Amino acid sequence: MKSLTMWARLKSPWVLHFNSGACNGCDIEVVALLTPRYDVERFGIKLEPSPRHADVLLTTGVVTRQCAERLKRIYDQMPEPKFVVAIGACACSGGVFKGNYTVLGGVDKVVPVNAYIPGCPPKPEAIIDGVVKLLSSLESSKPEAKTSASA
Amino acid sequence: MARKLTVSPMIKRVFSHLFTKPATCKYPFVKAEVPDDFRGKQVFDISLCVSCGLCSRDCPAKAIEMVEVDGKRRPLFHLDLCVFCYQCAESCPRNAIKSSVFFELAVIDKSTLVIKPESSLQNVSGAQ
Amino acid sequence: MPVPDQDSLVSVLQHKIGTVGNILPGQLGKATIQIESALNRKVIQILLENDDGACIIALTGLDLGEKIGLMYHIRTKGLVVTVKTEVSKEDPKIATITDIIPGANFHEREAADLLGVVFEGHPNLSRLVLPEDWPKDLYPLRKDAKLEGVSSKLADSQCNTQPEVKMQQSQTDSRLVNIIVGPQHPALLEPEKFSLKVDGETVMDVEPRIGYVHRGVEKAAEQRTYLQDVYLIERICGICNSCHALTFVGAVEKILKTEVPDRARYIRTIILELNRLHSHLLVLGHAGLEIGYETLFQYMWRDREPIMDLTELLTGNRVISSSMTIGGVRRDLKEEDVPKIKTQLAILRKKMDFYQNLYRNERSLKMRTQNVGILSKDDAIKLCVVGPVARASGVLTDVRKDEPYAAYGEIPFKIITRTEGDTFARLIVRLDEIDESINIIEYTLDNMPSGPYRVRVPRIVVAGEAVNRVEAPRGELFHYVKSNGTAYPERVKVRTPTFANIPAFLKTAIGGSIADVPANFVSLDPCFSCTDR
Amino acid sequence: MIKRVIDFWLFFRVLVFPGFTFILFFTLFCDWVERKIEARMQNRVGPAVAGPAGILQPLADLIKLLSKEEIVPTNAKKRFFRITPVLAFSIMVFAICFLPIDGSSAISSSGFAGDLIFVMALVTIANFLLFVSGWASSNPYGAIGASRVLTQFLGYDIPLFLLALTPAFLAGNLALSVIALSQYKFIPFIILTPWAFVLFIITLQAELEKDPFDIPHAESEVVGGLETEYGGGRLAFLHLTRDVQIVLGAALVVTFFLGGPYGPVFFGFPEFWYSLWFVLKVLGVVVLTEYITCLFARLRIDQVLTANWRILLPLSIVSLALTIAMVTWVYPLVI
Repeated sequence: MKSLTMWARLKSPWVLHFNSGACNGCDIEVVALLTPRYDVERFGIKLEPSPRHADVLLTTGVVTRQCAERLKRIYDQMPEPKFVVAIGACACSGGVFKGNYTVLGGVDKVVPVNAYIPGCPPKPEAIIDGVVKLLSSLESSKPEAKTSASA
Repeated sequence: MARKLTVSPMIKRVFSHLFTKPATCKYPFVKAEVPDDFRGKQVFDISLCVSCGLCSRDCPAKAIEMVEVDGKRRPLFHLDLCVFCYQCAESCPRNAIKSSVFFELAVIDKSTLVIKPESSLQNVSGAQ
Repeated sequence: MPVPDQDSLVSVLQHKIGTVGNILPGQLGKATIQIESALNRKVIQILLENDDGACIIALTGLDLGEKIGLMYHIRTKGLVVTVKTEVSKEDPKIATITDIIPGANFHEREAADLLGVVFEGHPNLSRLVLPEDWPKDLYPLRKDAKLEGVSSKLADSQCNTQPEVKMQQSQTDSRLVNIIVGPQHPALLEPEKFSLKVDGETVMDVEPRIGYVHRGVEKAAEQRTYLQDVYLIERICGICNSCHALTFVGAVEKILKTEVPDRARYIRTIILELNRLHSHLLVLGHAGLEIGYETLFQYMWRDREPIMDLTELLTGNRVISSSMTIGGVRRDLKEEDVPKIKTQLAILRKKMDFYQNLYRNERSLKMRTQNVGILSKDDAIKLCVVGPVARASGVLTDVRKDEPYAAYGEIPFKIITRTEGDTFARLIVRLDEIDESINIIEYTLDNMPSGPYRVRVPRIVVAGEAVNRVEAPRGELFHYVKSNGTAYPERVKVRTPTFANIPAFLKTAIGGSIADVPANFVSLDPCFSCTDR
Repeated sequence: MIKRVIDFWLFFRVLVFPGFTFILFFTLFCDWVERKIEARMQNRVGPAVAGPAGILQPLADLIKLLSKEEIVPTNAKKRFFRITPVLAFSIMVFAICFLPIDGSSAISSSGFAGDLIFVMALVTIANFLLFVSGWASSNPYGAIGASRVLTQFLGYDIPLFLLALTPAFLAGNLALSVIALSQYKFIPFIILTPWAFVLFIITLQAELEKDPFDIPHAESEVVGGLETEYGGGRLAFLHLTRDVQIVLGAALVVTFFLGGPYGPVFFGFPEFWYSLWFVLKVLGVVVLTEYITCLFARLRIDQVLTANWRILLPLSIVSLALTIAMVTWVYPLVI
């Protein structure tokens, strides 16, 4: 039974995208994933409108002071087996904007992050590679260890 | 109002797509073809470096830090900060930093994104 | 539009304003008028009488030690005229000009937000760009602002588990329902908040709250060298990044008076037009997504991928091209790439016939976009809107024709305008501009000069100031750069096209039905990372 | 004391073959076909990883949703919030059991005279329960989405009923099985009244909330519609309700206009061939509705309502009148 739910979780990771202060270079690459050339629906990935439906939170952009609290709230609203993927140099660590007065730095300052995808912006294939690596890391590690990710 | 009955071209196009091959590249199973001067992960050659520090001074994201490696100051690359603009490769007087097309840099834990100078020698070969 | 020669405009200004302030022709655009702060309304009134098409481009504020300088950059007959005044730092008060030019509303609110200038008579001087919990009297763009301790405090306002929507009765009128389109919204790529007061189906009032993507780029630009600033300024907006880079680089080149080689100017034109192609295809597809036309979104973005591949081929990255640098371009155009570009553009041109046919014949698409959010021509001029939004309402404004930069002076192309001014017109203007851009690129490729593509430039920039304008896909992009003889710029002011276009959305949304808001909103092609900087 | 032998054959029919299990897996299969066709029409590949050619993708979605954490918002109406999705799903499946799937309906002796109206009523109740689930989640977007479901559904219910009367009138009986059977003996009603078929497909498009009448699921206006607050198992049931409604709509079209499950029988016992014909016909209708979905943009809510009251309702009355006229005067002469 445990392997069946794991198979189901790996085969249909529903995705929610939140831009907490990006230059929308990474956002158009995330949306480009849905288009015919990359088509992530092959892996069962669907872009979901509400945090309640999503398993994986794709965050792009440096966390600005105004967005930090929204990001935390959206992360809290997602049901339990949830993961966060930080896309782009801004989400990983603040990138070029690190040190500005409204910038808190990378996404891991607000929510625990499971996978980092560097690049400015990372190619859509690099984002797919990141999600595949995240999913395969869940498969290898035991189910209960997965959400206590490194803060 | 007698409007000319305009037939939307979509009717024919959508139906014809049922029989055309989908425009999807099967990425993880097929290697993505990338132009040869794509700005991927940079490759640092420690033998050419004269530790002048120009790269870390010019880096817009301050992603290069000069660290002591057996007596000499070498650049340490923070790939999570780096925006892959290759300004370091341009301002390096000895061309010690070269470009590569390696773009699959996704990692699970963040510490692997810090490329130390001496380890960068091995990953020159293991980069792809 | 015939470009008046310098003397006629300056002579008119000399004649009308000569007594009041001194005029320095040729500085900061066509002419600079230095006046007392009390006379700003009068001078702008005179400028308006001289040319009723005049509108404000930007309001630059800078910290001059014990005084705060304010510069109104006005566009008359396609050219830039700067009105310079100064206000004391202790009580920075100046009269507002929003009643003369309604388009200046946002500009004044931003100057008040970042520099602490008080505009008397301004209808609503509330926070525009800075977060709500920002300390009251701390103005980031002032030189003496202490900013270190502030950024670490994480504001923890009330945190309830409801998704970001509150539906409560507005205080003023019980019938009005207040719907907030929250920062996290599946249809919008970026966070911004609009609270709409709705009476039944019609929208009574729209209150925008932007600033979620405010990363303080203008302050950061003062702490980096010019070389690093090119990469920072370029990342203000991912979609029109080469335009930002070229505007900044062009301004610095004006200060340094460097002569950019022809080949570099032609390569810059190609990269800009590729950027316009991919931006227009992006918004036309995104419009499909907003009005529920999933198939159109998928087809448009599929046909956009070859353009991204071309950008990647030329510059090394699909989106952030990083190809502009002070003094030219970073990479040369290789000979074997030219045929690849030509074949891809030929394919795209053939595909555009299908989309032209679709946009003009698809009944449900026309039902959703025609007569939605109509912006009349004089509203467009009064609100100082730019780019396709202005051209769709019949306003003839295009920086490529008014003040040619890069290689646009030598390339024959026509400006596309329409008169309806509704969502349908704005989308069709962009659709036709795609064909125009393909022609430009092909013309540029055909007579591409040979020679160097880059010129050495000193690291220390001589003291001076310059303004520069570029026609970004969304409209006229304006940069003001002031240098003080060191390797760090004194002040960099960026005014992006969406910043000027948002008032148009506020005006057209009020009175329309709430079901029209998404279509009207996407036809604006809003880019909030541009607006917030 | 009623002595009733437990009829295992009835259990098998209700629970396994034409009953619950078959309907559930057929719904998942139809959902897969729909996603694949929609992807192929948009020049994409569609689900391809879960099982061969992604056929287990809906099953994977279902199991994953069932295994997720259940969140009940604080100020939601707890009782309604928990039970309405499951109730809506079960009513919808109960409605399908009345349709003749393999020659006779799932509950074998259930075909009574007015079961056409009974099935329509069940669908109305199920949709009303969807409204209640949206209202119970006490989320502003949920309330807006729920009220849109109601306005659209009640608007399109009347033309649907009128158009459903056409085949009943042709067969002269309100029983579904009789309607299907009479078409088998005679000719499918689509040939007799093609206009009713076209109108029924358009009304069905509005029933199933597919483009161009896709208001309740409009992401740009109403974030998640009535599903915004639901997550995990309840969301799975809401999605299943929508998919079963698509299968039910297609099955209604098949029963009314395409001759129900009946078709040429080649060898072996007829039930197998009847259910095969039923599956093929339903898939045909599902593909047709999916094709229409990909063709149009979403209309505004006021355009949808005017389309319903000003165009569709009068047209359905005219089509009924035309049918009556044709049947009483023209057809007797021809046939």
